[in-house]
Amino acid sequence: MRVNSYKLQKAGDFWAMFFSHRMGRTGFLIFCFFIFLALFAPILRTVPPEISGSADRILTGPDGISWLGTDDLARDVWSQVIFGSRVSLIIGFVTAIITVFTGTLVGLVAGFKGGIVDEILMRIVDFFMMLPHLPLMIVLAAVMGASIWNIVIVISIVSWPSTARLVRSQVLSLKERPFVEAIRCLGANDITMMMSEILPNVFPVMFAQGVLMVTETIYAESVLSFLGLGDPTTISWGTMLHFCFESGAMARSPWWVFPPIVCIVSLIISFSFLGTAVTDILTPGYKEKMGY
Amino acid sequence: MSLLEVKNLCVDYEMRRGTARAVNNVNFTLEKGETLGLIGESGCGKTTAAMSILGFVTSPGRIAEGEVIFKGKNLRNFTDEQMRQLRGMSMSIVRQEAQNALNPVLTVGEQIGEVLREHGIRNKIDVEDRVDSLLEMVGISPERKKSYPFEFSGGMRQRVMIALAAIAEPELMILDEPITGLDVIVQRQLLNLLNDLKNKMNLTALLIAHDLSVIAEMCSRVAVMYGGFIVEKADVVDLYEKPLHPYSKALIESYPRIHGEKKKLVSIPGSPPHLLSPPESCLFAERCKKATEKCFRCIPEETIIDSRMVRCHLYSEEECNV
Amino acid sequence: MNIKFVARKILASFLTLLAITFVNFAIFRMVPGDPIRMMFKDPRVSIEDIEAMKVKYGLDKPMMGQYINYMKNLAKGELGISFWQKKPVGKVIAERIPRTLGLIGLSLFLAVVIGTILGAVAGWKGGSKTDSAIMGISMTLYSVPSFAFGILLMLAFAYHFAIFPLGGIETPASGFTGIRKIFDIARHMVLPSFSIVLWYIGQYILITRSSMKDVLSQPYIVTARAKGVRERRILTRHALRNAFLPLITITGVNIAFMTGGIIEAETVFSWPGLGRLFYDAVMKRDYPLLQGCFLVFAVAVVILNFAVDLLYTRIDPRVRINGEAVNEG
Amino acid sequence: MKKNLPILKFIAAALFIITFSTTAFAGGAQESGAAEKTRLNVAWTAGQSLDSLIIDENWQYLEMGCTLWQLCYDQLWIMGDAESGYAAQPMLATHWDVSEDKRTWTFYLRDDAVFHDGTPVTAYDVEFTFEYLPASDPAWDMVDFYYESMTVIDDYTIEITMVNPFGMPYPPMYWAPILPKHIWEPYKDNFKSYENDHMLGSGMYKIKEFKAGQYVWLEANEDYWGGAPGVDEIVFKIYGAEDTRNMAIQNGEADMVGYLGISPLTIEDFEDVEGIDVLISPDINIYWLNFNLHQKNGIQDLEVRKAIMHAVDVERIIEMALVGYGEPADSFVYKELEWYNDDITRYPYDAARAEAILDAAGYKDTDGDGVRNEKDGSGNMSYELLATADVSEEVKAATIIAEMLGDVGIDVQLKLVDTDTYYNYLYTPDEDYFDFSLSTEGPGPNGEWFWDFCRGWDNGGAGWNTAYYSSDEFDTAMDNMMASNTLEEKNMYRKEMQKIISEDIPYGIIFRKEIICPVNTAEFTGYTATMGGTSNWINPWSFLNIEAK
Amino acid sequence: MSDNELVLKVRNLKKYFPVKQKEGKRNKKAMLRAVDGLNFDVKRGEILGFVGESGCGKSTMSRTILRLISPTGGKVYHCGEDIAAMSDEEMRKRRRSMQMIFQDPFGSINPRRSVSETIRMVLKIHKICDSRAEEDSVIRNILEEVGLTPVESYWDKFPAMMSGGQLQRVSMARVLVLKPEFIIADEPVSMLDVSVRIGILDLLLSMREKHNLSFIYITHDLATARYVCDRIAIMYMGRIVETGPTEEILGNPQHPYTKALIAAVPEPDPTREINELPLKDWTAEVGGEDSGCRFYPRCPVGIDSCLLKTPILTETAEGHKTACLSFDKL
Repeated sequence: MRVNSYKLQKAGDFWAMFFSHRMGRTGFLIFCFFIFLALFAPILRTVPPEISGSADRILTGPDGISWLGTDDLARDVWSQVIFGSRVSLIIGFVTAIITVFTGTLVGLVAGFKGGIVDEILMRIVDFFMMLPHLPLMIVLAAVMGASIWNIVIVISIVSWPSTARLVRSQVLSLKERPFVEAIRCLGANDITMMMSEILPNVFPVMFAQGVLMVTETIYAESVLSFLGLGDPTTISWGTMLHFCFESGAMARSPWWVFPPIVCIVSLIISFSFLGTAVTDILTPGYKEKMGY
Repeated sequence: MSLLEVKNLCVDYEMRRGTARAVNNVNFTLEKGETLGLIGESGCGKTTAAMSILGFVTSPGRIAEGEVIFKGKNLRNFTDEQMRQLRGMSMSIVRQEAQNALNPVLTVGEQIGEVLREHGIRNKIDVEDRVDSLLEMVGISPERKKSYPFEFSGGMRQRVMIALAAIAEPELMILDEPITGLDVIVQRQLLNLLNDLKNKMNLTALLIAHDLSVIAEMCSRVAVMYGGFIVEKADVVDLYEKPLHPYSKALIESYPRIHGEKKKLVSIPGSPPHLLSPPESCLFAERCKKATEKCFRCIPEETIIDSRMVRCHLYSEEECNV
Repeated sequence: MNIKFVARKILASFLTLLAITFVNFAIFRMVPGDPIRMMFKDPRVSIEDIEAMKVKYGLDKPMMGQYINYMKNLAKGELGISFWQKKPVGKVIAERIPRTLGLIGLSLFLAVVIGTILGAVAGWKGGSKTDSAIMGISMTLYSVPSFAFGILLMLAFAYHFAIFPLGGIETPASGFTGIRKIFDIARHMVLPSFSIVLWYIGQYILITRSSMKDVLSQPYIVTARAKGVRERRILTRHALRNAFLPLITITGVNIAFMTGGIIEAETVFSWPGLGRLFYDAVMKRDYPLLQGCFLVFAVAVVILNFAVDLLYTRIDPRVRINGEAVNEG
Repeated sequence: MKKNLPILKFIAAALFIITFSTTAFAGGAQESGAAEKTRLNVAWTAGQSLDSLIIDENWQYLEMGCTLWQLCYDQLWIMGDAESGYAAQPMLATHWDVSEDKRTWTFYLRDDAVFHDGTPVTAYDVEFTFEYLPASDPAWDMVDFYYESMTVIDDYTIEITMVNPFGMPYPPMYWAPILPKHIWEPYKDNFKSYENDHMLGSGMYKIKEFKAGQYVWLEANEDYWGGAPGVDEIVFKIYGAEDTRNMAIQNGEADMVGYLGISPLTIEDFEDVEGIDVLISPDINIYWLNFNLHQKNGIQDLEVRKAIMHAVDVERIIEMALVGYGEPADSFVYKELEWYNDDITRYPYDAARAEAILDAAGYKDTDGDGVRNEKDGSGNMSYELLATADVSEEVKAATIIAEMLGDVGIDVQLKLVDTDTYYNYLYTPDEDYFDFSLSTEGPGPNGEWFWDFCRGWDNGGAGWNTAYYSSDEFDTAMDNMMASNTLEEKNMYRKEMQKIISEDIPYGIIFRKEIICPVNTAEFTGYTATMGGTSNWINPWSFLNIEAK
Repeated sequence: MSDNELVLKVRNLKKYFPVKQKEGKRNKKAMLRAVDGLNFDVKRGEILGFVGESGCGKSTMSRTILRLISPTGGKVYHCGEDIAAMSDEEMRKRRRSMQMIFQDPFGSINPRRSVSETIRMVLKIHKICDSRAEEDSVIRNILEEVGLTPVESYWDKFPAMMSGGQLQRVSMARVLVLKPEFIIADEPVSMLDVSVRIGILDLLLSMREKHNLSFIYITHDLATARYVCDRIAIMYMGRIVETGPTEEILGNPQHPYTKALIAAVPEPDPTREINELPLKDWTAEVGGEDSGCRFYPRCPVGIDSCLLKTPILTETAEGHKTACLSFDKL
């Protein structure tokens, strides 16, 4: 297999641009930090996060034993935070994959097929976009019961349409691009055209949308948990907050309330930064402007 | 005194992999009432050169060297506000018809009149009168000034652009490929319109084109650009009859015509140079049939032959000292 | 205004509303367990009582019959009786709407004004330090959940400094009237509206900035500069107006999303509006009320979207004249 | 850059003005507007607040509901405070007689009581109330009101004959608002159709203003037969969450908490606050493990239940979940009551013994995954523990219980749901939504109704019997208890019933909380703490006794 | 002439699009007759030029011929076979011999594929080669043939790194690798720099020589049409107004529109006089009237009957046909 030097250069350019993009760099570093936390949580933790401690360590501030203090069952906040990052990242990614996959499929088919298929699919999409998101999530979460996977489903239900709409508009404009017509003219069938010509060109949008979905999911999980509709049996940042609010001791235990908030905010920021950086880089003209 | 004098203009684009010199040591003057054509292929730096006259060089580009002297004053020393005063009033530009050169949400009349209003002519009636007469001049019924750009066809929009550029009767008008991308008959009409205006207003114009024919019909003098350099500068007729630079010659020979005898045309092999880290040699050398060993060694200097300027080793005596 | 365009929009909105009523109806029939059972706190309630209740709430009929019934009642403006409050849902909601409108109106107004101005400045000064600063702030604001803002604001300004009240819409049992009452309400509005505003500002800055940057790269901006138009005028007349167009569209799309902020803020600050009502209804599993609130939210979104479309036609001549939105990418 | 500065300045200025003006004007207004009237501010959390004044089950089950009606209406008699030993205290009825068979009760009403509109309270109002109130709402349909006939003897005398013998230590007809007949007459078939905006009764307070979800403003009934109350106004303020409510007390917005008290975690926050005292009293509620005997698994096995009881370290639960503010409990009957049976079977914490019991009963970890298997080897001993997710202490207690049972090899899955779903599941044990649950109720000093928890479903039980427990022995004892006429006899059966439950463990009673109530003692005095705190459904005394200093 | 000699036979080809037309304040539904009754043949080895301005229907025509869009009416025969009658799969296979080169070299090649992959894709679609090695050699040969040498330096290049001329060669290679009989070249050089245009046109001509290919060369530029075409058809609003051998048309135009077109072409000759266009009113609004001559509103020699009678192509000289009533009259 020969090494394609142009491809390498292209990839190299991307990463160079990415790392010279201040937001991209910052976002990536924060993101890596959380990935690190999540991957090595069992090593990094001090005690298992779900095990309650002794009564004299209830709500103790940060000290040598518990780096970030303890909660109202004397559980270690630091361990909860790092294990919580697993949950947040997993539901973020799973939701992103589900929504982006569904949205892309719908958008691709609608945009490519056009006509009545497009019309029907887009009416459905419009309808879903019109539904008030958080109320719908709340209602569904209330109806379906509290569990992490229900949250994933709930967020997916309300989030896929925006991806579908975006992908569709991309597909519509791609469909008009001469190279699609050219490949059709060269004898390609619909599947080939969709999969090998249009889909790869939709990747940037899918990526940006996926990143957005991760942030929305993390956000939504925290809001639902805050409202008491999260899954109280799984340790996530949202449920940490939930228990903190519920305990009534929020005002006097900042070490308990701030870590999950800081984590939520910084993970969302990191994804927003990543998204912005990638969108910037993929914007036509950016490459030239930055001199690549 | 010339109306415009461009001296040693160099425009650099700072790229990650080096600096690209889009405009390289460009010199030309523009006398009052004269039309100078600037011809070259895409990416040869002609638009950059024109835009730097107006002070529009945006990052990552910058004017590295040189002077732009307009009516005896170096524009490079002007403040932003001074440049603004100049634009629209003393110098204006008609750009290649792009879909969005006119603001989609403002009426055509508003956009034309704005030139005057922004330069201190506040009397409403005066402005409206002037807009009406200009529209009429470019062949648009004044009633249509209440229309929005999207209600016009491409040719009509370009007429609006011309009206907009001409309304303040500027001393210098830069025409940046004003008819490219339009239909043949519309092109012809616009060409005729521009020629009319030129005569009526005694315009001084810098016409940028990639097309010999347009230059031939409008300009008295022409400068040929290649790879950021002006490679030849001459009267239009002289150039056509006896091009000195091999590039000019090839350009003329490769241009198909509909009148006269059908000739076998000669194409120029290869493709235009990449301006990022170009070789220290004549940039045309690789495509030049007459290139000698010297051409691959050093950059030719400007040479004056019969009051024509050419930048080619064929005509220079001096030795290459590299 | 293009009548056909408006008519088409009205039809589309109507169809959406119809679909929403169906979803609204269906979701609450998916509830596991027995909603009627939940109405009775007393375990000794007899089967007869439950059956009687089912008849009362029309839950004994088959699904289709229930839906028709529901639509009939809806047409009459009846949303059922709240399980919890025992009052007609319509009445309960009607009382709350003005409060929420007031809160969201003020917040949106502040967010849009401040957000667009800052966003425009950032977009205008693209790449500068001002831009980076505004951008950094807005992304941070955008990333902080509304409720977290609310809690922080409350801890700071209502607890530690005690400048503002801890919650509610007015001082309880104050007996204030006239101007004092207005000031009292305004004072209660500050913290909740800021918790919403801060989040929206972030969003609006981001949207305006990118829209602005997009517009500024358009050839007509170069045209305007070449005409010698003053920079400030380019900003206000040429750039902002065009930048508003996608902003309006996105606002339309985002309205559905915005109902979230109001729920969070009203919950944190116990602002007795629709959001709080919705939250209470969820917590108490008061299904008729929940259904009613959800319907109101959905209808509000549809109406606001419709209003946004109309606004769009006012601002964009292309839509006004042709009746077709020009795709702004 | 420079040109845009004015915009930023403008924004900053606008924000400043908004903030400043609203603060200055309204803040100032509030202080100067304070009336010379004494006002007690009571802080409630939204979950306990009343959203309408319509008479419904919320008057019984919602703490704010029962507080409000107890203040606005009079009852025939009320339960005394802790000092009086929770003895019956006269209210509308100045005294009462009972026949030999303890079935016919005659109440003699005071003649000086008037409703807020000036109409006198007569025996006809009492008759009306008891005739139609229980019929109107299943929640009022209680043993206390199972009468055979009612006779109005004269305006101020009423004779009521009960279906069952009734008495010891309390008369019947407890805990119902005496409604004005002249107002409710038109709505007698459905009380819920009357909006009842003013709660017009004969109580010592009147509703001045009611704003759903915001506040209730009560003013003193100056014409109250017992004399005007000690404060002129009471305002029940509703706060969104416990934190906010606590802050309100700390910064002086409120003088006492309405009900349930504060979380023990936050008690330190109040200790240093000047003018605030913290009153601690035992809770009225008792916590137990509610075993679902309908489930076809190890839970049905008494040995398993015994092992579970041995495996649960109640002291640790109290330390962890309640920060020490609680005490172990082992019976439905409070320790301080006369008929508490000291001689019941107890299951002290002993994990080793628990394991031994399980081993002996054949629940062994046969597949080596760390979790014991069912006796017949049909899978793990993995049980769902149902608890409400809405109460922090209960979540914590359930978490710790799960941990402890995990230590003896029983895998416990927490099933934390909202309160309504919780009760929906709990009240239908036959649907097997749970294996066992952490439950709580408050029997009150008059705990007669509480035995319904154990009466078999086939024997007139159901309803409260959320353990799906059935024991002929118990049902017989209960019947005997109901039929007995003397306190001694009753107590004998009551003790027997406690014994039976402690042996069968359908309910594994574990602990009782303490209620912590911060109160403003700088301005007010007279707070009356009984079991359950300064204010709850058996205790309107604080509001009756409080006086401004 | 046998059908086999006629690579393409087009008979009464029509393509209408529904459009909204403004009539006063109201929108009226109407048909845009983009292609309205075309008849022509293309012989083997012939280059037929279609010249017209934007909107004259020439692109619609080419897409209709290749069945990228279905015609409203009329027939297209490829080597005597009606392509409308073919199934989709047959048509897909038939595309091997009917190909198209697009105007925009930057847009018509997927930016995510390198040069070799672009061509390999085509080979894969038609399963032309059995092995990757065979593919490689085919690609190498075709790249050499279109003048992209040395092949190695182009092999892995992406479109973004190439000039328009090079890309247009790639798209020609992509088409030629299928060994088609007939190619529609839709303004193949209009987006290229002047200096490389002739190179592409020469390549086109040499391919014709080498493989006896037939071309339809679509352009708005009479000068390049003259350079490559054997015959020319002038199109105006969906109809052919004049057709004939290239030199005949340019030297002896009959139709007023053709005359105007020729007059409008700017010449690179500074000595030439600039003359006014022989047109009545170019800015006049023109609709697609069903009957009558569509050029009438702009025609300097139009008469009243032009409004009523649709002119048909009439032979005026050997192979030279014109559709004009005023010409009839003459």
